[in-house]
Amino acid sequence: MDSKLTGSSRRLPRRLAQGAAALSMLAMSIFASTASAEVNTTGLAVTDTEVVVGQLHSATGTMAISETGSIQAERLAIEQINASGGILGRQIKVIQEDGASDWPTFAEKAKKLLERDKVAAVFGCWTSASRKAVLPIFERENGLLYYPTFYEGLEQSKNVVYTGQEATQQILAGLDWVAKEKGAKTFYLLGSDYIWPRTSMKIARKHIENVLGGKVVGEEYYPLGNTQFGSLTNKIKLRKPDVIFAAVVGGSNVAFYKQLKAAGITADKQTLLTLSVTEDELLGIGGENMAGFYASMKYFQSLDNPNNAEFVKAFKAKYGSDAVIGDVTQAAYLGPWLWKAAVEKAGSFDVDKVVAASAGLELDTAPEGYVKVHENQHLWSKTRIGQVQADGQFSVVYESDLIEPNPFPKGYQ
Amino acid sequence: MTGFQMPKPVLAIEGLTVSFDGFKAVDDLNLYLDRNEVRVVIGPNGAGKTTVLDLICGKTRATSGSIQFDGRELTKMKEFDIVRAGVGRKFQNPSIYENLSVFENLEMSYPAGRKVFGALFFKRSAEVIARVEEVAAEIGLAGQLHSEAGLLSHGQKQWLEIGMLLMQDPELLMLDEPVAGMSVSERAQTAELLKRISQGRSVLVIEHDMEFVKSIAHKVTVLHQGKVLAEGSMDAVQNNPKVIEVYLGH
Amino acid sequence: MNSTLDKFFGGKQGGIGLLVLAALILVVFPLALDSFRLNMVGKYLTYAFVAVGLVLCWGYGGILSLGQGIFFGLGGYCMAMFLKLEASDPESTKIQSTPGIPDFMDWNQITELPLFWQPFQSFGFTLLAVVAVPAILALVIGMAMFKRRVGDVYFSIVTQAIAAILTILIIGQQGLTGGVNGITDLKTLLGWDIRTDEAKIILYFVNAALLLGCILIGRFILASKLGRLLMAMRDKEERVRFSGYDVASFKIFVFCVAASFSAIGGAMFTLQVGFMSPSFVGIVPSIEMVIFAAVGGRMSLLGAVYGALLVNYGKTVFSESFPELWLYFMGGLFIAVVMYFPNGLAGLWHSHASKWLARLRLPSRRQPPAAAAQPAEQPPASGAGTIDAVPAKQLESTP
Amino acid sequence: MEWLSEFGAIAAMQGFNGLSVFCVLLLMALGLAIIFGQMGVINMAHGEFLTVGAYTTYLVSVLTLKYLPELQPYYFFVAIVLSFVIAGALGWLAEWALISKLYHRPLDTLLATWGLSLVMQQAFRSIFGAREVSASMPDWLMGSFNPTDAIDIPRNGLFVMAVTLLLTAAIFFLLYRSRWGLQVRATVQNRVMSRAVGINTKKVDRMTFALGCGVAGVAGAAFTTIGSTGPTSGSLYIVDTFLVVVFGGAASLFGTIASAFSIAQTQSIAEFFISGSMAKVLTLSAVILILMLRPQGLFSIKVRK
Repeated sequence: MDSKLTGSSRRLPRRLAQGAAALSMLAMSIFASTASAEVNTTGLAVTDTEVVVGQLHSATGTMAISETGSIQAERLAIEQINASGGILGRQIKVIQEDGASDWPTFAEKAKKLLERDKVAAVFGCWTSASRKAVLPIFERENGLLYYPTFYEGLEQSKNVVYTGQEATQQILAGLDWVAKEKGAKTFYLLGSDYIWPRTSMKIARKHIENVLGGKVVGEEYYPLGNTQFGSLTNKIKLRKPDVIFAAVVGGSNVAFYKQLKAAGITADKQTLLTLSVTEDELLGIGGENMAGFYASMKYFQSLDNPNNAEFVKAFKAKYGSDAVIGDVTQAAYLGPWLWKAAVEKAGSFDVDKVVAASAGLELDTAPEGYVKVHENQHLWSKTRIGQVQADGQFSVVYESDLIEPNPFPKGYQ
Repeated sequence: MTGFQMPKPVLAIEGLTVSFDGFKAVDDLNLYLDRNEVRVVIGPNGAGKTTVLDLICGKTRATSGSIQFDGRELTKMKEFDIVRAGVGRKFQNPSIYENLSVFENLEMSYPAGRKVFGALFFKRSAEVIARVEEVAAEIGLAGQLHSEAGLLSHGQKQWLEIGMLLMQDPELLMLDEPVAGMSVSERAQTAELLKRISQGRSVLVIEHDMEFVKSIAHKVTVLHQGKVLAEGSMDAVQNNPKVIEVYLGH
Repeated sequence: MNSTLDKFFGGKQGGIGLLVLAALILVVFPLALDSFRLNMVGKYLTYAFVAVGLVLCWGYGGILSLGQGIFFGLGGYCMAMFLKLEASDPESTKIQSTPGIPDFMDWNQITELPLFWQPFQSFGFTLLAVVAVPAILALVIGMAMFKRRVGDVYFSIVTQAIAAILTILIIGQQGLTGGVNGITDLKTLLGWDIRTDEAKIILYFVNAALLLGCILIGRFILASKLGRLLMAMRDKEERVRFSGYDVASFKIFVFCVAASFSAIGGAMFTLQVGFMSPSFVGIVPSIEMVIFAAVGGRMSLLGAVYGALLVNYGKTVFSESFPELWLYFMGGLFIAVVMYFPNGLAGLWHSHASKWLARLRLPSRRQPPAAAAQPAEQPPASGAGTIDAVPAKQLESTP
Repeated sequence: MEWLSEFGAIAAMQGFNGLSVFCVLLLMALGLAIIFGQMGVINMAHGEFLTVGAYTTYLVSVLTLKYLPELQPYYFFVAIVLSFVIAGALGWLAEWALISKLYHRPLDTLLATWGLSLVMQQAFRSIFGAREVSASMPDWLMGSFNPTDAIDIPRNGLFVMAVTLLLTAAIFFLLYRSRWGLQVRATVQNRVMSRAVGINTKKVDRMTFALGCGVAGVAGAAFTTIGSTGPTSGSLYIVDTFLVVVFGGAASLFGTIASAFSIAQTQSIAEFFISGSMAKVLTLSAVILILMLRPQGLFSIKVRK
């Protein structure tokens, strides 16, 4: 009851303010903003004061755990954009749809957003499977999707802007680092059994064998949700790899790290580099269970730069001081900002024009630092190595140069 | 093997044994049944009577021994093959399809359309109808042909199940306590029925009711602890001291 | 009573019910819904195939398969393999290291189309495989299980385990199957673009017609002696066996029929939705499909269709408006149906609505009671096997 | 020589691993063996009762850390007892409201309890959030025990093993040595007769079901030492658990133990030589194949009817 009261009392002035803003925007738009007919020639849901976008994530089901951060970050970015005057003088209105962790539902909702709601852009998807399910629809309806997750690559659609890293960006820098810093020669590759870990490990193996001159002493995959890693810890002990290179996801993660620790495989004896543990996952695993291990990501919450400080502050202000921000959450936050920049550069909401304007776009206000959109619609970004701290944060121990995205890496396929 | 020529028995059980976790429910049993014979098996509870029927019709598999029926070894055959070979069995509790009509119950046992596609394209021909009506008259249910079987009295249900067996025209008919729960007059009617239908086939009956046994049995076999204790006419068996001791005595 | 036509239509009552359903899905829906919603209904109707199959094998045969998703998935995968090969012509896949094979194979360093994919270049073979592959698997499972008299409950659990195995296999062999993403990005069927609105509408009608066809086949089976045997077996299996029937073969048959129906549904799903993924093969979707049949009425073929439509419609509505309530609703539905309405909507119709209608003696039987909060499609079924239905308010009237 | 001793160490640890997988399977299956084996009820919500135990443990750990941090090393014992009580109480409620109305309709209990599992999952999500949580472990449960330099025996594995042993012993005692156990077994064998000799079979059913759920709760508590807890954690276990019970022969507790052991060893050994996914496929397929050969499970009692 209390919270409801304060909630609405807080909302009231904001509503007023928004209303006033909208009014003044309307007045302004007569002079300042360009008429809709000019910035929107393809029948999108754009009026003189408003532009509609879609948000398509799993709010329910097994993926809700992972996607909540992305939903929050996108919301935050859109609110900030609206507060600063919107895009081309228009406020962004969001239609949120729930993919419910179910790929056909994603396809159905994507269709709804594009066909019925005529949204100008969609921020959404998390798993590769959901992206693959909606991709044909985006291509057919000529929609625009901002996809936040680091993923396996091997894809390049003109209707998608990939704000997370593709596999080579994340993997190669990480492997180079362990090879150089830790003198690693032997690697044990390990992942959950689906496309992202398998593709990532394939790339890793080629790099280890052909570039680093190292050796892969084990490579294997466990079913999603597996919680028994006893045999694995023994195999690791038998083969004694210099590095365990892991891409275990979901609930398996917790069991995996707890059992590693219980089997005496800890950071003081063993180097482990993971691709799949962000601050979000650490919350479940518990920092003390994997303290000292390393993760290769483009973003950590502890990144020390003014953009990030501001972002973390805003995020915590909105979602509570306990909120943590992982790599994907930050990438999701970039989506609306990149879209805004592209629209403004194009001077139009039309997807083709926005896409054309995207290539070469630079953003130096990103929490991760400077990013630039490549012609292949992936981002140039830096890769960082973070070491897990007992408090659930990472300390950044290494930062690469800006890496070119290369979703179809020659020699790694 | 007896030395001289007797009419070959329809059913020849030899050395039949079945054990459940070491307990021998039927122990080295020998039993021969002739054509046109009505044989009643009696014995105290747990003597193995029902188990013998189970063994013959294939519901339970023998541990050792043989069951020859018309020269065919039943112990290795599937249940439905045993039925098709001409063995019909009535269960202790009336086992009929309560939701179907009497007609449908009987029709279900008509020996045609027994395979999947046969059943799928089974037609209710005049022949089928005639046969159903014939059997219904035999078991005294001609008037109830189209009523739901579940509504019949207990005795009528017993008869219906016997009728279902008759539809198959079996050479060997096995009845497990056919008059249990029947009134006196129903028992008499059942005895008459059994006498009529035993023409041209062999009948093996399990029964406790001595009056009824007397009225139908050609020969009686007494089982005790899975073994044959005595065998012979009703009178001979009733006067057998061993039988009196274990069964009739108390 | 004795004409073959009656066997298909289930007598006068059954005929009316079928006509009403046909009118609903062939006329009312296409007229009242835009192509987006119609496509959604088409998707729901593909689940109805599974539900209709479950009525046969669970409602009448007493065999509760918790792995119908296996067959739905296999049918869908067979169709998807054909479509994927068509979409992977050398021209549109020239960016790959091996053009002309599906993209996911290329990503997994497969350089040649695997042997078991090759027959799927033929449309004729694919159509055959859609039904035959699942039916043969059902035959094998059925032979192994029923011939050895694995009990009801064991059977349910084993089908579940098989669903789990198949899911792990599909996900694990991603070079051959597309893995967890499934087979996506399907475009044309024999050169005909299946993604256009006209195509969707045509596919909807094909789907609806096939569904009605399956219902007719189901009716024919139930009206035959085999149908009576199924019910007899469910109640008195021993009696049937000792009447000279090979009980197992009937169970196997009906299980195979249910599997084939599910597979047709799966193939139509692939065509209408444009992809197939292992998320349909697993345990959860398989059990959800059981609830469609249970809600509609496990003894009613028509009820199963309404059940599939209603539950899925409910899912869409709930997950849009109150996502967190959806599971409560679904769970409550399971419990309520089992405990209070074991015959589902069909049973409700039979015990309430039809009496109410009869009392009103409406000359037109079109107007059903607008009962309570939910739209009231009450397809009825009499206990013994006449199947009939009188719906129905329009399922979806609002956007 | 050194190679040999190392090989021995690995073999020992692998053996231990097999044992600990066995304990996990057995813990999951014990409650179900009671409910399914003794009562014939297919409880698809079994995994959720397990999760109740896990969340209880998590709550106790959070509360202890907040209010009585000095007792943190010992909270686990309280948590186990509470898990048993809470899961058992919920089971008691479920039996009263749901299961008791559905005896003799085993396939329907399957559907109804599946519904119950959905409701419980959503309840977990509403109460604890969608994120997976993890109870903080006392130090004595962390790390490993080293009989020699080369051998690491995980302490949490040892702990789970101890819980399994105690629980199994307790259940054996209850079922085969106590008066209540006699009543349960009597009710299973002949309900009518039991009622006739004055056993309150309704009460026996309810207590049996509650006990099964309580045991699941303890299993859930023990599992927090090896994995995490989320709203859908329980559903991961359900198929494996049922297979263990069915494979063992439903009515036999010995069968359950033997089946858990053989499945665990197969899985553990296969995992050592092939990939985890394929090991799982192999194990499940083997179980199904053997079930086809022995439809009543490994240890079925031949009875005459």
